[in-house]
Amino acid sequence: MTGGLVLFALAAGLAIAFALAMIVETSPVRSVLSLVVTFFGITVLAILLAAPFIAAIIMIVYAGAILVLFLFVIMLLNLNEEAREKDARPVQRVLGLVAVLALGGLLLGLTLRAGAPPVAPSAAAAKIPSPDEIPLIGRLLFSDYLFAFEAVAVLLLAAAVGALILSKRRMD
Amino acid sequence: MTSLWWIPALPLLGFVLNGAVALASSTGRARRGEGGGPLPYGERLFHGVVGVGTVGLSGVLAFAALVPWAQQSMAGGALPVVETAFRWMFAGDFSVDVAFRLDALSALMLSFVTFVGTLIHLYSVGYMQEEEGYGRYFAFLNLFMFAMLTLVLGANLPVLFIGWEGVGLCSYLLIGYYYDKDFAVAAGKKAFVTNRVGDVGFVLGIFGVLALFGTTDFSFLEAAKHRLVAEGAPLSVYVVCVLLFLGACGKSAQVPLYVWLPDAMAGPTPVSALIHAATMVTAGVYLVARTSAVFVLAPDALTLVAWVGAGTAIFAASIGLAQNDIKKVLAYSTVSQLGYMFLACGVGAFAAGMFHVFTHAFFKACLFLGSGSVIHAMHHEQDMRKMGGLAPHVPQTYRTMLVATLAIAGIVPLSGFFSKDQILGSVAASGQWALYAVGVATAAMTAFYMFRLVRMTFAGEFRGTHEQEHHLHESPATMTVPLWVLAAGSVVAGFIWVPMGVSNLLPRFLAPALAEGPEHEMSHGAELGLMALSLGAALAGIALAVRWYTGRPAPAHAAGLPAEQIVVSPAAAAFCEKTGTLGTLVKNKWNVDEGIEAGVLGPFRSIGRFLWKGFDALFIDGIANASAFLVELSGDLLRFFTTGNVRNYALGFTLGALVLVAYALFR
Amino acid sequence: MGGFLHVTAGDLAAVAPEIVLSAAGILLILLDAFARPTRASFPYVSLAALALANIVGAATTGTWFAGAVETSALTRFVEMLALGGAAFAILGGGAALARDGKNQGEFYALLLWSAAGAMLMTKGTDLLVIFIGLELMSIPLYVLAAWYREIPAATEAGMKYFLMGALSSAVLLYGVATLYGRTGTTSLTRLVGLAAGPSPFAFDPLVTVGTVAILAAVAFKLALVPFHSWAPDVYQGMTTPAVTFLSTIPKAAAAVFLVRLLHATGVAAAGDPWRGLLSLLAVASILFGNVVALSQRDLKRMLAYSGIAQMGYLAIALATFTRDALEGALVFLAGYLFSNAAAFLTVAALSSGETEPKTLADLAGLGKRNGAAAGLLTLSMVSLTGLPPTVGFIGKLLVFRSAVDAGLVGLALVGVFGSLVSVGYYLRVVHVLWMKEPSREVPLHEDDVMAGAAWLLLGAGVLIFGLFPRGLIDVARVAAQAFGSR
Amino acid sequence: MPTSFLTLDWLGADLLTTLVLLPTLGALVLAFLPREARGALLSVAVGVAGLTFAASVLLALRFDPAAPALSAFRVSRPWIPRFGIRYELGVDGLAVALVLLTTLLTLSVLLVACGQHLTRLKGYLAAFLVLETGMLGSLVALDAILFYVFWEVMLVPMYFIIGVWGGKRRIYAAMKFFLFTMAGSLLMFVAILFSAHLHLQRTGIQTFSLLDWTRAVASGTWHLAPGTEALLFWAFALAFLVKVPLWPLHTWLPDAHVEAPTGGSVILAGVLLKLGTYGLLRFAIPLFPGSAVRYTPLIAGLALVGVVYGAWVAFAQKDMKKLVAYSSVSHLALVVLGIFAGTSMAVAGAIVQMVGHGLTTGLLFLLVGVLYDRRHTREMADYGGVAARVPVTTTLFLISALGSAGLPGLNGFVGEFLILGGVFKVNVVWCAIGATGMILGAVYLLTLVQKVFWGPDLVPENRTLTDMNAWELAGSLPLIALVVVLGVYPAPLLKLIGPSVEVVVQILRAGGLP
Amino acid sequence: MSVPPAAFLAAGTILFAIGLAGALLKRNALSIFLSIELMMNAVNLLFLAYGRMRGDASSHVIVFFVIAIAAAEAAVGLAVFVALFRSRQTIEVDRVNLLKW
Repeated sequence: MTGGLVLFALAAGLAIAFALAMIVETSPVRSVLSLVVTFFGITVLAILLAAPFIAAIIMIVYAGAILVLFLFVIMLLNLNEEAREKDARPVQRVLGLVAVLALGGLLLGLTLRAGAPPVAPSAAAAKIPSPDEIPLIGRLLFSDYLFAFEAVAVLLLAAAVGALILSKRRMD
Repeated sequence: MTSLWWIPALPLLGFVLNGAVALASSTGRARRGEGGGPLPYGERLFHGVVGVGTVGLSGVLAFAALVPWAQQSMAGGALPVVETAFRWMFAGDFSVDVAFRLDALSALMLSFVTFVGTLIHLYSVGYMQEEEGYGRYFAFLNLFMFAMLTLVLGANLPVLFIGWEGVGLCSYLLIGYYYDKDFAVAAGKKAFVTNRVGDVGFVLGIFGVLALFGTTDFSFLEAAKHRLVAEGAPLSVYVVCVLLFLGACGKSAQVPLYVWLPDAMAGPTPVSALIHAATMVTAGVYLVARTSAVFVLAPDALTLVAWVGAGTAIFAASIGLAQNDIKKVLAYSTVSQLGYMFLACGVGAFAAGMFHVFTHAFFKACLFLGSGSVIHAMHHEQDMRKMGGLAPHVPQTYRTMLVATLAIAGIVPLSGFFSKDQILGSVAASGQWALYAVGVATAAMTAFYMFRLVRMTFAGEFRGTHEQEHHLHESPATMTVPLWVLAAGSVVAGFIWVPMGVSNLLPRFLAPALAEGPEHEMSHGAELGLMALSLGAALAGIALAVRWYTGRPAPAHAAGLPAEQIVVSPAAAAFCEKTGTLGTLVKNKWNVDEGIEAGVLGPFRSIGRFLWKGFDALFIDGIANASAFLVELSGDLLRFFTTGNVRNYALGFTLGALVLVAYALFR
Repeated sequence: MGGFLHVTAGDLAAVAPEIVLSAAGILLILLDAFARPTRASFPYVSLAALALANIVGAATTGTWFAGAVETSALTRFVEMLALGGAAFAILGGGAALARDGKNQGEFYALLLWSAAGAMLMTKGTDLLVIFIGLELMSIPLYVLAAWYREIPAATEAGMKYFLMGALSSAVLLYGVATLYGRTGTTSLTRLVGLAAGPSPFAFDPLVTVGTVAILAAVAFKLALVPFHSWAPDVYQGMTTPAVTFLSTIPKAAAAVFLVRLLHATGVAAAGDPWRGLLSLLAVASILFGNVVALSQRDLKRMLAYSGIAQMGYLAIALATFTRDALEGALVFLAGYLFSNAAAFLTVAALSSGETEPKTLADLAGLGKRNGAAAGLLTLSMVSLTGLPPTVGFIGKLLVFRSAVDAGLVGLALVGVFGSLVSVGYYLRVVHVLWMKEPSREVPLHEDDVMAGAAWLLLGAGVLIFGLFPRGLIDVARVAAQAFGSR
Repeated sequence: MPTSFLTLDWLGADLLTTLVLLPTLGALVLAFLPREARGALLSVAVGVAGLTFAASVLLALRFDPAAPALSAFRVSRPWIPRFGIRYELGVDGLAVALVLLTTLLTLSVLLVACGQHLTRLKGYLAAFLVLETGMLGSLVALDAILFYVFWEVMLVPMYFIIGVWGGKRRIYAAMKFFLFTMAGSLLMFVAILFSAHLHLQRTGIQTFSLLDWTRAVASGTWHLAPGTEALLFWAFALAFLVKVPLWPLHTWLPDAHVEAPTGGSVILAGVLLKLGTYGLLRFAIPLFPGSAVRYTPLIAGLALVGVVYGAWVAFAQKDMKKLVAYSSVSHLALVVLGIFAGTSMAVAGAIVQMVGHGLTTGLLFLLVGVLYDRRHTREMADYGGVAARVPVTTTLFLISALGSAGLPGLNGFVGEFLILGGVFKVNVVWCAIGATGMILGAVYLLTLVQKVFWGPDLVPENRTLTDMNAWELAGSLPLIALVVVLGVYPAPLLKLIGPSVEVVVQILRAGGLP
Repeated sequence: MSVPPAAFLAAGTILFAIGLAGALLKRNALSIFLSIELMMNAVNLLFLAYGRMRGDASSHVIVFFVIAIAAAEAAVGLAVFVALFRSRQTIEVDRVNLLKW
């Protein structure tokens, strides 16, 4: 058993455990915090997958920015607890669990039992793992994905404008 | 010789003119909000002139056409004259022309139809003059003449059928002439519908003829005479004959379709005389005689005709025995006499049947017009129980009616005697003695009820109100002249065929147009014996009537008594008591109308209602509405799947994805 | 790998409409921020931008941006639909928004961006670009759904649409990831080659799962049962001019994307189980949508359910996998745009404002009071029912024809049954408009010129394309042919 | 040149397009007139209907019955060439006869409208004009899709006519009418598509042209499996049989008739029902003769039930319009019987009866409308003995009723006689049962006349009853005249339809009719 | 490294399922969205794992984009929640059902 495997087990276990905790947790704040841990686990997994840069981004953007934004909103809206009373929707609960278990099990089974991909890996233009992941990504971003990159800019602008107009105090 | 089509066309013109003026006039009155009352003199004059004029002219034309033809025919034979006006209906290899045909049979019919028709138009001028619907009346009467003449002259069955239904329509309109009286309207409808039942048979019969002979033109008669019947036709000759006879039954009021004729008396009396006695009702006999060539191909059909005729004759006579309405008696008498005519046809003596048609037209028209004159005098009182002793007040009416009564009773040497004797003689000759017995019995009954009528009406003391008595008067000349003419006709009409070879005018004339029935020879002696027998029966009937109906009722009689309480003849009443149920049944006309109401019309109505309310509204619409309801209901239920809770939506999404994945993988 | 920062004029020309729209959006926001008095001109600015975008979008074909973007007659078709849809929303909604003081530049900007997203979604050949396009289309719509943010129904609609949208995005991404994992590419063009090449992958279970995941997400956009639940709530809560756009354009883009995807992954060629799958969606949508629409009394909600059913008809065409069907689908979508926009715009005009529920009962007797709007709404209902001589009939004709031609008579029969049920609720609108006396006074707004123009255009479109569909069909055919071999 | 001007040759071959589009153009003109200008609205509408009628008369005059089937006035232009859908028009004698009926009845209805006090007049007139386009288009269209288009175009104006200007339960009736008809026609729609598909498969030619299809049927290239043919036949036949309406699909009719305004009832009974039988003759039978023959016993059975049932239920009615409506069920069932009997006589009779029924029943509805307009009730019990107050109405009503009851000398008889005669050759029992309709027809029609016009004049409200006004007369007199003329001299009509009849008969023979 | 790539896929799939479960079971709009964020991230993990299996760097770029888009979504989403809260004083989805049926 190599260190990698241990690390994987730890990280994956952590991520899954805290993901579960996030669900079970009734307090939004604690949910968010649980998710931070999960994201941390994912970050570790990403590093194990030889994507340190992406790992960093996940940590920074997700855990650092998005989840903090969540926290802000929670504070802003003063959301302390989910309603204490028992979930009055057993059907939703049972059916939901069944559906998720079935679907998850199905996907998991398929994923694990899947053989070699029908389209074998070919010599990709940008191979990984590569020691200089960041230049690689950079090059890809500004060549193959140049257009996507530009488009995302508009998307982000739209999101920003939309978020602004919705949460502005006064509209005039 | 003028064109035949002018003969029906003139009355049609009269109808159009009279109808237009009458409609315009009544529209004007309706707009001004005026009520009833006689028409102004000018309008009356117009309707009278147009009405009588067109029919009279048509009669002149008719005679102008038929007399030369008849002379030629008697001289050495003339072929039927057929005139085609235009093609009427055609499709595929079928076609019918509007065509008219003059042959012996139509000539005979034409002669008395136009003659009697003109007289009755003339009579109506006086009889109807108080009426608000004077113009309408003449329009309809003219239309009737048009239809009747078309019927008589039609050169093929469909054209004949135009007239056939046309006279039915006029009958309907004229029976319902008093359209504000429920019973008159109902009677008109009854007549039309009952006729329609027969007409359906007729129409099917036409199709049968078409299938048998390939044409509906009367040229098929020649084919029938030569027994040229198509192979493999869908119906046998027998069935076709029965169908045609069904039509005849409807029009000529034979059992079981006779029920409309007594009710038809709701119309004005001249109408009864013309349509329901002299002309229209004999159309059935005319039809059977016309298609005699076909009938003789199916002896069984002839037997049926004979029995239906005989049965009707005695059945109707039995009802006539106990009627108190003067016109009802005459109506049942007509039914009974028509039965005679069919009896004649049924034993193959078509000429004898037509002979009776001819003579019957005169004396029955005379009787009806006479009764009209009586009713006129009595101010629309028709119940004989309220009459009595009218002879001095209406002497001319009395005399003419007496002549006609003697004729119908079959007293020698009046016309009825000869024609009835020809019939009974033929029946006897055919050896069907049961039929003969029925015929003789009917003759006796006829004599009885006719003299009962005369006695109740004219003999003894007046039983009506004083007011009525005060107003008793003889009718004007426009009415009495036709009476006299017809009475004269009743006397002489019989001489065209006097037995034992004295005069064979009619049979010789008709021979080419009729089929040969089975020939039966009879000795003069036997003939004379039978003649005496029937005459004796008639005299017996008369004697009984004269004895019972003295016209002097029970002393308790008081003026203005309701008709139901007047006992005209205690002897007859006592006899009726004795016969018990039978008597009651006869009095109630054998309860036929009630039976039809309960057995046919009632169920018909309730089933109709059931089909509508039960089947249509509940079942069919039920299915339609239920499916609509189910769809709407499922919508009302399914909408709750959209709960408004976004978690449920997400669940739906997930389940949907699950189903899709499962389907894609494991299908 | 394409050239580094290498952009040709052709590349730019290919996405020129999107550039124009994005720039116009930015311009509008700047104007709103710094020149507020110009607000009244925003509709005109937007319309000018749309017109410009339409002009610059004309007829380039080919693959651009290193294979990330493709232009063809097909993309052009959707482009025109998207521009038209946005134009109708602006024409019909401008006055209402101004009345409510909700005519900020952001509204127009978001609408333009959303249209750009829809166009991008069809132009993209890379699943990533398509995803970006999808998000660019959706995110502004989330905001527009909650545009009347003080109205509870609007924010609720926004929340629901957003949550479901985010969920579907996640599922879509899962599909993309799986596809990517099994085939090594996210490019549709490359997928086409692979699927047709020596290593077909259509029957790989994970590819199937991935495709199903994407299908589910697209079905969500199309509001096909069982991914439809958001639609009624969102339609009802969202501001009506925006619904005009929402109910048509994203669906067109999604449908075209779905056709391309199914073609690319080779499942279209494989036929089963995909035909069955789509048929399932079609049947469920037609039956559910029509039946539930029958029980609706809120107009917009009813139109939402009707939209579900309409997309069911569209799914029939999608299940057919023939080029004729694609052509039919395109015509159907164009027809649906006209009919549906007409419906929503007149609903906006006939009801008393955003704060009021748009109940059917409020339309009572409007035939007499506002004949033009009522007439257009009637025409639109007739068209949605699929009765001639409207474009709705032509759409259904083509769709059902292609289905019958492909042997899917059963689907056509279901569609026909659905149409029959739909008569029930479409005619109810007509009935209320013309044959009922008003139950209460509903204030009527002054007609404005722009809305009038929109009505005229829509009415003319519905009728003219219904009577002379040749041009529309020809354009659609060229578009369908551009798509590929089958 | 002047003569060609006078004979309107300059209209060119496209007389049919003119005919079809003229009413809609009129409706468009109406749309631009102010709604208060009643006079102008009425004159435009009547003028346009009159022009259309004139055009149809011109059509009839210039129509040569001897020309090959459906080649007359043929217009054929591509409409949706992509799918071989054409704007293809053409007529045969059958179509010409029904076109004349349609234009005449529409003109009548609009003339009568001049004398009525209608609300929302503009819409009313426009609806009728658009409806006329739909009816005429259905009659002259030779392309299945084009036919379907016109067929459906009729629905909406009729829905409006019933729904806006109808009686108390008008909404239910309008919806029922719409749904019943649409249910049938949607099935037909799929069948049309499927037929074109099969044609494409068999011949490689994409076409919806009826002529191409029938040619394929005749040449045997379009050979269908019996099951397929049966399904297609029924899909077509159901659409038409609902419209006819054949028992037991008839229940929409009484409701629609009762609730529709006078004009609506007239057109509904006079023309729309005929389009059902027309469709049978034009589409269902020529395209699927084998099935038509195979299912003749079934359809004939239903028709016979319909004849008796319709009459029977008519008799039980208390509402005048409902009575007439059920009488239509009975009469049209007889027409269906005639069509499927397949002999020259029966088919000719069926067509004559279609025209005849259009006239008489149209008239009956029109005249009931005259009374309804004044008294606002259709219950027979509310009338009785009004003959003296409305002599003209009474006269016309009586003539129409008798025509409807098949009195010889009026037009109803010619049709009934020919049908029954033709059916007789095929099956005597059918003929006998069908003939009972003659009795029952007399029963309910005379009952109607009796209850409304005859009897004692007791109802006080009837005192103010006025007779027909000039407009109503103008609308009904031409129809009455035709009722009489076609009864006495139906030759022109029979000549006109003769070739069409033979075509149908030939087709049915080819389909295996003995 | 000896960790089989499939293990990463499994982890990603499990996380995706857990996220889905959260989306179905949480009652707070914000928490639901949080769960969806988890799903997105699970997908990121899948991308990375698949990319690693294929040795293809585009997966990294894709993840990069996904994160950006997720951020954009988060911004809008949270703004929507804020607006919702302002008008309804709650973001409990069980209580936000004015629009239904």
